Order: sequence, then structure tokens, then C-alpha cells
Amino acid sequence: MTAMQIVFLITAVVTLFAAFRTVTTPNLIHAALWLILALAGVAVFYALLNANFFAVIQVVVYIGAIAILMVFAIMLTRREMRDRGKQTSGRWWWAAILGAVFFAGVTWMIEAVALPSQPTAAVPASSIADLGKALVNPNGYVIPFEVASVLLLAALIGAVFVAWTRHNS
Amino acid sequence: MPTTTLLWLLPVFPLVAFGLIVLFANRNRALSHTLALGAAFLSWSGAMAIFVWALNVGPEELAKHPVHSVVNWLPVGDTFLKIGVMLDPLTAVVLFFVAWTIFMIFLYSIGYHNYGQPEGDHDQPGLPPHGATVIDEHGHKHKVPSIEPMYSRFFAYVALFAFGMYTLVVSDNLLTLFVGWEIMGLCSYLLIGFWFAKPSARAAGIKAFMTTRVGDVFMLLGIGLLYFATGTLSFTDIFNPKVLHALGSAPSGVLGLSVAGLIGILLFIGTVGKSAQWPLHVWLPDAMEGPTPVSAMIHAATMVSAGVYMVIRMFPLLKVGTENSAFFPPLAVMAFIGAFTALFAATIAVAQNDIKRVLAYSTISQLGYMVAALGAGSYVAASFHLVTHAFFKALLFLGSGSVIHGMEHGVLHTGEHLDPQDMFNMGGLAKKMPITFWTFVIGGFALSGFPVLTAGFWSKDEILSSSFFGGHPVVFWTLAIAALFTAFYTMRQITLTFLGEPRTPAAEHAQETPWTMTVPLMVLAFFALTFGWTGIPEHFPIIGGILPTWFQEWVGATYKFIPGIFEEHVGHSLLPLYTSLTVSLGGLFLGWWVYKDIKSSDPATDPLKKWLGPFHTLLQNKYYFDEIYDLFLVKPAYWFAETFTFKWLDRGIIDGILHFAARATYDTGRFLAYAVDLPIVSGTGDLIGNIVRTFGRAFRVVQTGKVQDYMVAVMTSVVAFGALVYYLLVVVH
Amino acid sequence: MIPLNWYLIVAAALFSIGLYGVLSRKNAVAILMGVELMLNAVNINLLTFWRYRAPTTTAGMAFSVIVFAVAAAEVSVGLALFIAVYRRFKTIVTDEIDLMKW
Amino acid sequence: MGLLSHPITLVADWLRNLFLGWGLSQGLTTVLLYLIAAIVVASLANGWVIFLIWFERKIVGRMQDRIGPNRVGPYGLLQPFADLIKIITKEIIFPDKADKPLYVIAPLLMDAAIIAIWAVIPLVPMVGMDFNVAALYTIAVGAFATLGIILAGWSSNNKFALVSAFRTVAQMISYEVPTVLALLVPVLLAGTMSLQGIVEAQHVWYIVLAPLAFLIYFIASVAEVGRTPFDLLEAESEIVAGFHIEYSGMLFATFYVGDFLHAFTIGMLGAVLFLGGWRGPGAEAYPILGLIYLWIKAFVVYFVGVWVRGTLPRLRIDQMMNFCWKFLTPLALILLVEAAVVDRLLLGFTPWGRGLVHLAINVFIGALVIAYARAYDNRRKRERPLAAKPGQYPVARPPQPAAEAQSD
Repeated sequence: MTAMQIVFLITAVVTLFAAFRTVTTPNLIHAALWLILALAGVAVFYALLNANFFAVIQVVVYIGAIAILMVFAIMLTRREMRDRGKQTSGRWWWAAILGAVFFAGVTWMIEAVALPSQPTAAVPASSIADLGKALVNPNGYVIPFEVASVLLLAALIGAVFVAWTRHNS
Repeated sequence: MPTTTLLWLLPVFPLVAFGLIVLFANRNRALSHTLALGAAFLSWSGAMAIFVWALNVGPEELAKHPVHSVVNWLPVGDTFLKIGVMLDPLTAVVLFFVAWTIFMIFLYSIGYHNYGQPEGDHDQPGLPPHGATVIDEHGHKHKVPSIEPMYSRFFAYVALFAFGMYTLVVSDNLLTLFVGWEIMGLCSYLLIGFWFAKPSARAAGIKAFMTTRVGDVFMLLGIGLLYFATGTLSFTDIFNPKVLHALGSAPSGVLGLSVAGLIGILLFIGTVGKSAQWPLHVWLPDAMEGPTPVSAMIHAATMVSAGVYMVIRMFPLLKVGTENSAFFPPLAVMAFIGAFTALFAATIAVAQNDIKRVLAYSTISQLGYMVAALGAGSYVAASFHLVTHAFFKALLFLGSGSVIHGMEHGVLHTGEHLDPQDMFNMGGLAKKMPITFWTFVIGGFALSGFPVLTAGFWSKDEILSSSFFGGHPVVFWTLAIAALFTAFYTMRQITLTFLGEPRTPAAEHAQETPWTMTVPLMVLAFFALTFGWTGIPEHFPIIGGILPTWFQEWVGATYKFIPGIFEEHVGHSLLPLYTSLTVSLGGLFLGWWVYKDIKSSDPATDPLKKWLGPFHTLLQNKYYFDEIYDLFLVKPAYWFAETFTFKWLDRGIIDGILHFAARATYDTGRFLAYAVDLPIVSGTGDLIGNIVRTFGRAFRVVQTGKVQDYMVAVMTSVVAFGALVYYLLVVVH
Repeated sequence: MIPLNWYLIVAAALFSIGLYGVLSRKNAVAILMGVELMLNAVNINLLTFWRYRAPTTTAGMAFSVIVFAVAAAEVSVGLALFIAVYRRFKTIVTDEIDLMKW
Repeated sequence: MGLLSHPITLVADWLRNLFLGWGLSQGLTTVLLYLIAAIVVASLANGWVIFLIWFERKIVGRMQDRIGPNRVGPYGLLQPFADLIKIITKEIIFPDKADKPLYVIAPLLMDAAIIAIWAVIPLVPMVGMDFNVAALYTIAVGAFATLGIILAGWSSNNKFALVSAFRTVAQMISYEVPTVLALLVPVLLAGTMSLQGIVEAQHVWYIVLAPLAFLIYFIASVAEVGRTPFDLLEAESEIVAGFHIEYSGMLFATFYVGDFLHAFTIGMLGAVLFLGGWRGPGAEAYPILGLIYLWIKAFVVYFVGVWVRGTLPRLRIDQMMNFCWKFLTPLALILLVEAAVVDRLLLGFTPWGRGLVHLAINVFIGALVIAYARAYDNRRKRERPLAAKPGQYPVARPPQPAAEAQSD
């Protein structure tokens, strides 16, 4: 039970609880905040995995942009501050069963196979630089990278177009 | 700059100007006429440079070794159609007058189209300017001439025309000559119909185009035959004696003509079209619908004379063709047609009242002179008259334009509606527009061959004497009578227009035209006087031999080196001289005497009417040629197209077949539809459709339209499937 | 050191929770949140395997970068859609938007 | 290792030895040291704000032709303390139906986020956490500040606050883009994302290499702090006090402090990224000097911020958005490309040569941009000659006669 493991367990508990609240709390704003907490927990996981870069990116992209956008969207798409009535649809029990089954199955599989408890090697100091190079390396991931950029551009334009207020209608 | 380069460049300047104006300058009037005029000036200076250079070289030398440069143009089979430029004495002389006339006329057009005048009140493109109202400092309203709406377009056209003319003159082969020829045809069409909103102008344009087309087709045939016979179109190659002899001796099998003869006839028909010889003369008078500079340049100075230039150019061929051609030898045909046209047109001119029409007919008859001279075998005389005529006829046209312009000013000023071109509405303009008057008189006297002073006298005398001594008495006498008529109607025109008292208020208020119009008049007048002195025959009494017979030597040298082409007729009878003196002076006197006291502006008071009676009517209606052509050519053509082709062939037969086919198809279709399609095919389709619908009704409950239901379904199946796979892969093995 | 399967189990749990959210929530934005959770679970797996199996290569990182990009794009477009839908139907409760119903 | 040259390191070592002496484990010692460092830095920063408040009030007062605080203590130096006491003793009022936990978390979140930035700032050589993605990290925690404001705005259950929250989202999300882009320029030039590395790479201050980038960074961060002329989230004239309208007492004080602290932190980041951080004569030899240099530089930037605040009027929301998306962002992109390409070409230049070339190019780009902006402005003026439309604010120029309007 090393310090790392303690940290990990704490983070895991917090994250999962936050995630759970995210999907259960009736108040959407709270849900969004819980989501942020969960995402932050994920960021901590990344840090624990010596992926500082991704930890930071996680914060920037998810918390800094996505979550805040969600808060924004929630505020924009509700007529009054508070939600009344339950936020779960009638099929929640079926969903719960599905989730549980899925989790059980996956866990069973994970336990079924023997997995290492130690990393094969230490993370090289230049991992981020390598990542950068690989992303623009023709023999590396330049194509997926470019595709992702195009996708982002398309998303940008699409979002603007979709949310555009058409005055004539 | 080497002469060849200069030669190549001559046509280029106007072409560039045309492109620039059309593409960029069509909004800016000053720019467009600057471009056109600049191009004309460049070409002019180039031509002058070449001319001076040629003078230094000397005719013999130039004739033996003409400046000649060729490039391959169009690959045909294994050889090339070559295009090139050539400079021999004839070209030099023609270049001289072409450059001068074109430059002068460009300059003239600026004034003629009222540059610097205000925009018209309700002018519109396609109509001549109606005049604009200006208010002077006293607040009085004045009608003044307004600027031409399509100013830039006009200059673009004339620039293109200049390109065509230069190309034609400098070209060393029939092909490029023909190209220039056709370009000019196009320009003449465009410019005659320049005021396309006037139906008459439209009609005239089409008429001109069609008529000349007739000639051009034959000319093209001739060119094709020539190329077929010799494999070349270059003059230098054709005119080498062996080729000529071969052409001349080989029979063509048509009308007993030799090949050369046949080619000659065909080419000559082209000339008949272009130079408006009988029977294709009808378009030229109508062409006067165009703006006057156009009439002057295209239909007097350059284009129509291009026809004559072409035959002069081909003279050796014609000459050779004449030798072993049984009947219809080209030269004889030309002599006949030329002389006839000269007389016939002159007679018509006598009875016309429109100042420009008179000139138009006189142009026809003068061209007839040249053709006749050529037919009489003296290409020197022909080209001599070609040059002088270009000068004085351009002068006359521009003069008439100036007169009309002055009259229009008067018309606008008085505001009464009368035809500013009708000579009976004029009179007494001499005092109003002195420069125009004097230059016009010079031109007129030159036209009617006023002795010694004017160029026309010398060239006409040359023609008469050559035809006389050349042994064509008929031609000689015809031309003589024609000359009498010429002098007569010229003097008639001058008298009616300038002398006597003004017959209308408009004439009262006519006024002199701006310098851009008068300067060209004076320049041309200078040449109309002096150019003749370059060709005074040395056996002329008294003053003969004082000046060298420059022109004869110069142009004569062109074909001297080809054996049996150049022939000099030296006779010592003074008959032709006396004849020409008599006819010109007598004609002039008659013209003045008959018309000196016309007081009323009513054309009916024309004394000739009384004396000639019905014949005068006949003349006034130009021997009803238009009507005859209409009856015998146009109407049948219409009938053929309308009734025969359209009604019978197209409507009756072809459409009939089509309709039958359509009907048949339609019936078959109906049968298939009702007997096969509906019961069987559709029946099956409906059956299937119904089945599907029934099942759909049963199963559609699944489609709740709620996203999450679908998601649930998906995930359920995923889990189930995963479990299945796991079972198969792991548990079974 | 933390065993690999801890991460995997946590990720699985996160994924299942997200799944539950996606299937059970009524509000579209909430569904989107669920999707985000699932994406994060995936990302954890990617980075975990990268860290434990091939830390010297860049494959895992590259993949998760792509996942980030996709997530960002998906959220932006999704929210834009929701706003448009809200303008149209005055609600973004998915069960009330069933035009595709039979 | 004199006390003068390395005081902080000295203290740190002494503490470590002390703890180890007590028999604490290595890891625990490290944790404790981090904790202490954090506490020290945080309290230092918050304490420093007290002076900032006085300073700003004084300066702005002078700019507005007032004397500013001058009663309590010499030059009113003790004024902030008085305010502090007053505000602490006030009651914290919770609005009806307010979302209590969020209502409390919001200010703390904001303050914490700002102080978190201090964690990575290299105060002196060799000291300060050397985090290999620090540059990004600063942006990341900035997001939490945004979040704090949104929460405050939303949880107050107050329409004004909510509007303010909306504006905050719009403004901050938008202005984060140019900030990041501008911030990437020094990262590019230095070739590292660690702030320490960036500072060490600045043989020539990056304000010479990338003045425009600095300008953009400065403007955008002022916008993110939400101070004049970008203070739409607390525009008194429209939405009374914006997101903290309902706040009072200590919670309000936290916001208040956070605002000033944020402004100064921006200055500090600017100093680190563009003004050579702790660099200065003798900083390597006596690192403590570096702290002073950094402080001075940060203060200069902060002062400019105050100056701007005292000078410029508030912008309209559409103007602000246009400015961000149509001007700053493209310009920042251009600069990024410029930095990348040119720096590649200048490999092996002396630092100053490199600097001057960059400077020249920047000046050129700046000239172009200004010219373009002029042209754009003129065209816009021509297109709608100030005929005030509904929803538009009153215009400066008097509307022209219709004839002219038609004529152009």
C-alpha cells in the first residue's frame, strides 16, 4: 500500500462518486459541476500515469472548454432556474441493469486475463516531444492528425451554422 | 528599323488599337480616338518612311528585287501556306495614298462625330445624334450638334478596317490579300449598318454584304483553282515567266478559256463585287447610309479601289490568260464591263439629288474607268487613276460630309425638318463655308478632269489615250461620253450646292466645320491638284517633258521584267487630248449653265426632268436594277425557302413521317400500358406493397422515435453478442 | 506501484456509469455528459495501456490526442444542435422529440 | 551558499534536514515541504494584494484628478487595512433560494485558481516548481477562475448575476484563444513549455522578438481578468455589480482580492514570458536579486494595466467579440506562423541578430495590420453612416443629412 496507491484509491472513489452524481442528480447545473469534478479526477489519473501533458490538456479541454460550454448550454436551454420533476426517463432500471451487466462482464474479463502490475519501462523524458514529432511525421500519425484538424474545423463551422439565428424564420 | 520589319508592323498598329479600344477604352472617348489616331499616325509614318526608302532604291531595282519576307503559317499536308509581306513599286505607291487617306479620314472623323460637343438630349446608340440643347449665358436655348453615342465603337471599327487595308496592300500572296479583303468586307458591313436602329441602314448593310459575297465566292474559287494549278499563292512565284506560260497555255475546258483565263475571270468577278462594277454595283449607293467618313474611306478611297488594286496586282495573269482564250478573254471582258459601268453609272449620277449618292455613282463610274483601262491593257493608267481618284474622291466625300455637317447645324438651328443631304435644299453655301467650297471645287474639277491643273485630267487623259492607242476605239468613245457626263453632274452638284442663293433657311444658317474636318480637306486638295503632275506624258504639247514622267516609269517598272506584260502605246494623234479637253470643259460649262438659276428647293424644278421626261425617271430609279434583282433573285430565293423547302419539304414530308412514327409509338404504348402493364406488372407490385404494408403496420410499434430506446436496443444487443462471442471463443474451447 | 487492472476496472466503472447516464437521462445535455464520461473511460484505458505496455512509443498518446479532438468536436456540434433544437421545440427532453415516430 | 545568494534554498534545506531529523519518511518530508511552500506563497500573494489595492486606488484616483485614499495612515497607506477590518466584520448574506454550497465554493475556486498559477512561476533561478508543461498549466487553472465566476453568477439566483455569468463565459472562452496563441509564441521561441526554461532561454527578452505577441497577450489577459475596458461582467451601469452582486463580507472580499491578485499574476506571467522573468544583472550570482527583478517587471506590467483601466471607457459586447475573433485571433495566428517559420530560418544567428530580425518583421506586420484596420473601419463607416439602429448604442458623430448619406 504505497502512497501512490492511496492517492489512486482516493481519486478513484472521488471520481466514481462524482460520475455517479453526474448521472443521477436532478439538478443539471450540479450535474455539470459533478462532471467537472469527475473529469478533474481523470486528470489526476493521467498525472499518476506520468502523462502530465494529458493531465493539463484534460483540464484545458474538458474543464476549461467542454464543461463550461455545457454549463452555458444548460443555462441557455432551460426556461427557469430550477428543475422540477425527475430527470430520469422511465427506462432507467433497464439502463441500470445494462450498465451493471456490462461492468460485470468487463471486470470478469479483466480478471480473467493476467495483467502486469509493473510498467515495462519508464516514460522517456522526451515523450511529449516524441508525440509532437510523431503527430507531424508522415510515417507517423500525420494523416489522423490532419483528419482530426479537419474534423475540428468542420465542427467549428457546423456549430456556427447550426446555432445560427435565422431571422426570416 | 529594317524595311521588312516596318512592313510587317504596318498592319499591326491599327489591330492593336482596335483591341485596346474594344477591350479597355470603350468608355473613354478621348482615349479611343487618341488610340485610333495614334495607330493611324504610326502606320502613316511607317508607310512614308518606306516610301522614301523606296524612292532612294529606285523602281527598276525595286521591281527586280522586291523587298520580300515570308513566314510559314498554316501547315497543309507536307508544305505550308506561307504568309508574307512584299514591297514593289506598285505597293509603294498604293501604300502612299492609302496611308494618307486613312490618316486624314481618321482625323476627319473626330470632327465629324462632334467630339467635344455635349451629350444629346435623347440620343441613343444606333441612331445618328439628334443634337443637344445648350443654354448660353443669356439663358437662350440653342440646338447644337451632339456627340455620337457610339463614338468609341466607330473608331474601333475603322481601326480594324485600317488593319484590313494595310494587310491587303503589303501582303505578298493572294491568301493574306483575301484575308484583308474579307476583313474589310466585314468592316464595311459593320460600318454601313453603324446606325443599326435605322432600318434603311440595316438593309443597306446586309445588301452590301450579300452582294460582295457573291463576288468573293467566285474570287475564292479562283484562288483555289490557282493554288490547285500552281501549288502556290505567292505573287513572286506565280509571276515567274515559266509558271505564267504554263498557266496560259493549259486549257481549262471551261468556255474555251485557258487556266490563267479562267482564274482571271473568277478573280475579276471578285473585283466586280468589291469595286461595285455592273452588274454587282447595286450595294454601293445604299452604302451611303453609313457615316460620311465611312463612305469616304471605304466606299471611295480604299476598299473599293482594293478591288482594282487586286486586278492590277494580278494583271500579268490576266494578260497571259487573254492570249489563248477563245472567247471571253479576261481583258476584253474587263474592258467591256468597265466601259459600260463607267457610262451607265455616270448617266444615273446625273439624275440623283442626294449629294452623297451622286458621289457614290461617280465612284462606280470612275472605278469603271480603271477597270476599262486595265482591260485596254494599260495597268499604269489604271493605277495612276486609282491613286488620283482615291485622293479627289476622298476629298469630295469629306467635302460633302462637311457640307452635310454644316447643313445639319443649320437644320438644328432653324429646327425645320428637311433632308440635309438633298442638294436642292442647299445653294449659296460658298459664302457660308469657304474652305469646304474651294476644296470641293478642286475635288470636283479633278473628278471631271479640268485640264492641266488637276490630277484627274492627267490620269483620265492617260486612260483615254491608252485605250485609244491600245486599239479599243469603242472603249475610248464610251469613256469619253462618260467623261462628259462626269463633268456635267460634277458641275451640277457644285452649282446646286454652293452657287446661287440659299434655297432654305437651313442653308442660310449653315456654318463652317471645325479644323479637324477642314485640315484633311486641304491636305487632300493639295494632292488632288499636284499628284497628277507626277505623270505628265512627255509627248504632251508645250509642258510635256518639263517634269519627268515619274509615275509611268515607277509603276510601269513593276511588271517590266516579265516579258510580254508591259506594253507602251505611243501614238502621235492629239485626238484623245482634244476629246478629253472638250468633254471636261463642255461638261462643266453645261452643268453650270443648266443649273445656274435654280430658285426653288423643289426637286421637280430640275430642268433635266423637262427635257428627258420618262428617261429621267428611269435614271432616277437607277434603271430599276434593285427592282429587277428583287424580282429575279430575291423573290425566287424567298419562294424556294418559304414555300418549297419549308412548306412542302419540311412541313409536308419530313414532319409527316415524324407524325406517323409518333402516332404509331403512342398507340403501341397505350396498348402495352392497358393490356400488360396495369394488370400484370402493377398488380404484382401492389400485391408486394400490400404485404409489406401489413407487416409494417404490425412491426412499426418498435419505432418509438425516442433516441434512447434505440440506444438501449443497441447496447442490449452488444452485451448479448459479446456474451455469445465470449461463450463461443472461450467456453467452447 | 499501481496494478494495471485497477485502472482498467475504474475505467470500466466509469464507462458503465456513463452508459447508464446516456440511457437513463431525459435531458439531452445530461446524455452528452454521459457520453463524455464514456470517452474519458476510453482515454484512461488508452493511456494506461500506453504507460504499462509501450511507454517508449507514441501510439497510445497519439490515439488519446485524437480522442480529445473528437470529444471537443462532438461537444461543440452537439451543444449547437441542442440549442437549435431548443429554439425549435422549446425543449431538449429527448423523449418529447420523437418526430421520427411511426 | 550564502544567506544573501540563496536564502530560499537555504531555508528549504534546513527544514528538510529538520524533518528528517525528526524521523519522518522521505516522501512525507517532500509533501510537507511542498505544503509549506504553498502556504508561504499563497499568503505572500494575498498579503501583497493589500498593497496593490492601495496602489491602484491611489493611481486611479490621480488619473481621475482625485487624491485617492489619504486619511488613514501616511498617504492613506493603512486604508486597505481599514477596509479589510470592515469587510471581515460584515455578515455574509445568503440570498433566498441561493445554491448554498456553490455560492460558497465560487469565490474560493476563483482565488485558488489564481494562486495555483503562482505554483509554477519561477520566482528565482533554481527555485519554483519546474513543471514541464507549465505554460499550458497556467491556462488550465485559469479555467477554474472562469468556473468560479460562472458559479457565483449562477448560484446567486439573481438575474443580473446570471447575465454577468453568461457574459463571463462568452468573454473568457473567447479570449482564451488569443491568449493561448500568443503564449505559444514564446514557447515556440524557447522550445520548451516549462516557464523556467523559457526564462533561461531569454538571452534577449522576448518582448523584443515578439512585441505584438506580448501586446496580444496583455490585452487578452486583461480581458480575462475582466477589468476595464473589458469589465462587462461587472458593468455597473448595466448589471449593477455583475456576478458578485449578492456577495458580501468575507466571500466578497475573496472576490475582491482575487481580482487584484489576478491582475498582478497576469503581470507576473507577462514578465516571465516576455520580459525575461528573473533575469537581470547579477541574478545568476545572487538569485535573490532575481526575485526583485521579477517583482519590478511584474509591477510595471501591472501598472500599465491600471493605467489602461484608468484611461479607457468600457467596450460594447459586440465590439469586444469582433475585436477578439476578427482581430486578435487572426493576428495571433499570423504571429505564430511567423515565429515558427522565421525562427526556423534564423537557426545559428546570434541572439541579438535573431531578435532584431524578428522585431523588424513584427514591426512590418504591425504596420500592415494597422493599415488594414484603418481601411476596414473607413469602409464600415461608409457602409452604415452612423444611422443609429435599434439595439445599437448612441453614436459619436451627429447623423448626417440624408443627401450625403445617399451620396456615399
